Amino acid sequence: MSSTVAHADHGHAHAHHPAQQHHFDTMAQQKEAAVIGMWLFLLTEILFFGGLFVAYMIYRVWYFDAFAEASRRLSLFWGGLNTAVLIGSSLTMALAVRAAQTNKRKATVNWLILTMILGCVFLGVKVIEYEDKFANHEVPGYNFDFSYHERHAAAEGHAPEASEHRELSLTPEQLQNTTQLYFSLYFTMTGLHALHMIIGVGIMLVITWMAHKGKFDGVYYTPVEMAGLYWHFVDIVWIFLFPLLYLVERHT
Amino acid sequence: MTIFGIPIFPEQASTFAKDVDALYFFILATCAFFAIGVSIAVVLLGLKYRKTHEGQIGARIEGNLPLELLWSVIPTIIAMFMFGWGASVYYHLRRPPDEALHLYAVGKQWMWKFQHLEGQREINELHIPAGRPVKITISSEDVLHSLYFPAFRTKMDAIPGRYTELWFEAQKPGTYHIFCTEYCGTNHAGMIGNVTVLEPAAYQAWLQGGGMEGTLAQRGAKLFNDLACQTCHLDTGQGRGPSLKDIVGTNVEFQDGTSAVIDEAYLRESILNSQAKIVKGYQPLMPTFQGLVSEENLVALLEHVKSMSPKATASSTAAAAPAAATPAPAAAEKK
Amino acid sequence: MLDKLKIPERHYLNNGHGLKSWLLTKDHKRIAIMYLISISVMFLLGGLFAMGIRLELATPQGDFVQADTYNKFFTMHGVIMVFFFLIPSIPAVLGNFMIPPMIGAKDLAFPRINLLSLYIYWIGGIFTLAAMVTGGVDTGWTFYTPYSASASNTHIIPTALGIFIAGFSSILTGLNFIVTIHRMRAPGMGWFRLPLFVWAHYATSLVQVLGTPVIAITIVMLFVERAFGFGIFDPSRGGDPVLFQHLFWFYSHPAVYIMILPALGVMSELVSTFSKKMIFGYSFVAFSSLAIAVFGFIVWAHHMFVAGISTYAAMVFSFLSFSVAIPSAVKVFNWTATLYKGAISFETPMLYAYGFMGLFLIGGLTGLFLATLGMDIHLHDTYFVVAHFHYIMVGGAIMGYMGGLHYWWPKMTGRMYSDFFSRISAILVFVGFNLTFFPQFVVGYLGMPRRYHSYPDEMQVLNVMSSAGASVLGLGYLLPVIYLIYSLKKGEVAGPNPYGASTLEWQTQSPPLTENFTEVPVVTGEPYEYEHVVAKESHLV
Amino acid sequence: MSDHASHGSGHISPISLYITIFLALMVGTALTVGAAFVDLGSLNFPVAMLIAVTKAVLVVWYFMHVKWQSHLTKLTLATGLFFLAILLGMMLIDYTSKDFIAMPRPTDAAGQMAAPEPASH
Repeated sequence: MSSTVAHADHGHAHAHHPAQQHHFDTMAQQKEAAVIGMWLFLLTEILFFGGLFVAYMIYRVWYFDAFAEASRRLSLFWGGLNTAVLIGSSLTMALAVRAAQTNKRKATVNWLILTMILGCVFLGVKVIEYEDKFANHEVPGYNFDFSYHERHAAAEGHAPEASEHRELSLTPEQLQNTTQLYFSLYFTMTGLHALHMIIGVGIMLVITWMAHKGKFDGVYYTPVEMAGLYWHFVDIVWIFLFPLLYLVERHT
Repeated sequence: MTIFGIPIFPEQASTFAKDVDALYFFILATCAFFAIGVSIAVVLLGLKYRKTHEGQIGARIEGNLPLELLWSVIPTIIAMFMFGWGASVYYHLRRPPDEALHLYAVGKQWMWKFQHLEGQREINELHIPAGRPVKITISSEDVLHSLYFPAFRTKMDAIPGRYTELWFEAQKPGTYHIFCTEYCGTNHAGMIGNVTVLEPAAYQAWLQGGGMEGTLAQRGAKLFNDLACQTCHLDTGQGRGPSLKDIVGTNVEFQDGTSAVIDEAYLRESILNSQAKIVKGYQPLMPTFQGLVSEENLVALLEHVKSMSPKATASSTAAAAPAAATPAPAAAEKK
Repeated sequence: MLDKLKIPERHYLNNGHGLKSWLLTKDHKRIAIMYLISISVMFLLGGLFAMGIRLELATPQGDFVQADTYNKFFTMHGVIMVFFFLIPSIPAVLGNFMIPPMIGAKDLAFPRINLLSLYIYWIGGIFTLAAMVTGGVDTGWTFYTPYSASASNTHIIPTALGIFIAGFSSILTGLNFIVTIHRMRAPGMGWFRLPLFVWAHYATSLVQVLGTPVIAITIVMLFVERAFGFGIFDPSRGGDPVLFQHLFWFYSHPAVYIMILPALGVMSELVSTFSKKMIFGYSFVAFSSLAIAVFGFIVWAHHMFVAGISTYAAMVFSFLSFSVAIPSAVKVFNWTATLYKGAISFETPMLYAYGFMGLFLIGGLTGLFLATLGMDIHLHDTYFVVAHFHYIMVGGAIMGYMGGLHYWWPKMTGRMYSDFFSRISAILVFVGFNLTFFPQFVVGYLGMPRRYHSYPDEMQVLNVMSSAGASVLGLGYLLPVIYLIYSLKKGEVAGPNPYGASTLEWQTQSPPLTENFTEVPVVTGEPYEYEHVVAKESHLV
Repeated sequence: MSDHASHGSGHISPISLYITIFLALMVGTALTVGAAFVDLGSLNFPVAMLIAVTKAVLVVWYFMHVKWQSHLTKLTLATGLFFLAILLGMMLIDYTSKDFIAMPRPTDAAGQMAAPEPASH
């Protein structure tokens, strides 16, 4: 590394963008750094959820019948609706980033607000679903009783659904235990996903405020883009969670 | 094997021991060759090429591809050889022969319970015949444990909810360590025992009931050892449990502030339901022996404990005899 | 020439005074100094627990402390040393300080995230220390289920949360390094002109970014199981306790490389600088770091050979485990070859480098015993394993850390430490270390299980040797605290390049300016060329 | 400065592209649900995953602009997927080759060591 220091100071040669930090030479360098940094962060997120998927994968293979049985307790309507809502929010987020790229302040703010609203709708639906689980004694470690639903239906005088007469290879005790395993994973996975959504909405609140204040322009809109990447990632996690949790085996 | 009185090598008491030790010496020799070789090279180079004057710099050598390949390929070959040898020993270790004598071991905080198919039950003690393969199926009642016989060079984890197994063929009669090697809580270090390798004839004799019964108290003393009571209840009072010397008839204070006079009923409760009354200053570590100690054995144990308090019991020998007989109805009440 | 040396008027240490100028700084060098202080405190704490362990094991009976206290000692020792000392040690202190000047950058790519990582580390530390103060935790640093999930009644949740939080600090540091190395290099600083220390940190950062999230999610699953009664690993509900071990070691085996890879990087710098010679086989040394990082992810189940994994899986993982040996061997051979025809001088950092070579050799080679299937069955969870990983983590990582700290101390502070005492300390550490841990190989082969509060009488002699060695080792570690602090005020002024090193960080003043260089450097030469450095050399021992 | 916007992550896609992707994702969702109600035997799970992966690729490629990003970004993403594959795949080595014996839970925790029949492999 000899004969190295030479007079070549690019950094101060031309005018700086106000958002440029002193240790970067150009805005392009700064932005590239941010994009790579964000992707590396998403990399950790992939492996974070990856650990959960491993646990899910193994137990699903071990206890497929229980998983199929428990998965039927989830509402396809709410799950499907939420998938649509989240995909919609991904679209609005992509449009928000596009508006920021083209330096349309008002549109950026509006798309961001719409994304947040859709995010909140998703969380609201999740609350409804969780409430249903509490009411049906399907919360592991709290009031878990897998047969409650069936007994409750019988007590109310409803004819039990056809699906509940399926022949199962599991004893009631095994079913109780292994469906509890399913619901433990269900709550952990959807709970962590919802936590990511809440954090995402929080980040977007800040970004929206910044956009409203006119902090971004066609050159500097990195925060909007980063929030977009994060939001799309959360969407992708749900794209996998939906079939894994709601659609284990619906055809019998 | 010892050097200057320091043990450096465990006994070779099973057929595996020789296989594993041969592998050990091979790896040791390989490693010593490289460790000593590189160390000597580094020291000699350091001495030979010591900087002699200010401003001196080293020769410009960027590298040498054939050399790099050489010292990548040679370790690879050695490593693959090591893997192959190790894998073959392992394969042998994991394949119990069909004719193996079958035993069960259950790990429980903090003891090993062994059961022979013939019906014998042992705690922290294991008797096996020499010269015959023994297969042990292992399970756990609570957390992870690991059954380890250093003299046989084998171990296996005990996993709750699952059976695992190990096998060995002991060769040398004698008594060797049993350890738990998977950390299992407070008294992990107390989860130890002895495996006694007997000549086949002696093993048969042991199976038949193993010699003289002795008096009740003597039998109790043996049980006291077999149940590993003595590992905690040291006479010195420094064990994990209180000393049992000269306690009968004395007043004892409990952790919740109450107190009681030590009599047979109290001793019985302390054995069967050990968490009920904890002596002040001690941890509730003692496992319950409900279901582990038969009524006969319980009486024998009580007799043994009382024999440790000669003064208190000498004056009331007459009273003790009927008292010892009372547990039977008491047990019926509990159920 | 020596008498002309002065501490420069402006440098990063006097650019702003007061607590606020430190706590709100974005300067990677100040953050590194704060990390240095934090991890030193943690090292001291972890060392105290180690002292408790060695005192207890001086006698076979469990007579110094109660069994549960002893269990808390080794657990807290492990947790603090692994998660709060070793993992941040070289990256967060030396890497943080040196990577930007080494590649000719003004700072890391994300200075605010760098500061954030320090705060996260502190918060994690507070959680874990709070758990310790309120009663501690007794599961061992491995937190194996179901003991940790249900049986133990100690403070597992705050401890695990502390580790979870500190994990994010590690992730952010790694992320920052990767982006910095990719995007912040000075003009002319190509990938093959990077100092090997930087290469090693690149590999380390990959492990941090890819491995740490897996331990994070494992802790989350342990948390929901313990806190809410969810059943994920609980065997009584059909869960698999061995799955926890799989997930745990998926991170915790590569975590060993988070500790050792930076130390290997330090070694490359030391060996080259103190033999005034270009490193032998630069690209092999550079790529072996990456190889170790990648191979590190496919060998984890060798921690589980007796944990009930299938025979087939054990063979696959044993086979793969040997793959790590090759790049490690390549590194050692290349350092040895670097010495050939060098101009070798034995300043303190080089003494540490020599010590490292010896200890890393033993640590690495004993790893072969444990990777070999038939052998590991006997050695698993005995003191042999304890000795092996201490040779790697203490003999390797901490020797590397100490060597690096001594090497860059004049750069960080502008002053030299006592030559005499630092040599004494390096020798004490080496001797004390071997005395402490070598007997543990023997006692391990005898069959002494790890985490034992008491042990059979015949093993006492070896344990007493170990305890005696530990006191020498402790002294060796305490000495630097004294002479390094002393050097801050009274040390001889070092000048920009006291060792005549060739890498870029030595071409700026000591201590450096906040922006590291007065002008953006343009790199024109290969790394480790000493031909032009000689003239600037100003301090020779 | 505006020349930066024309390359790298600064690519501006037409709104119609985003709408198309959105519609494709919705169709994908409908397909997943539909496929779950058809008995495809052992193919149900692969089909569901195939659709999910396709949807994820669309989001990554267009919504997240990876299509227009530098090689480094693509490499970063590939690295993540590679290590995720290691995590899932290597874990399966053990779980697919496991020869352990399922054990009924003993109900009497009192220490009754009911000796079960030796397991047949």
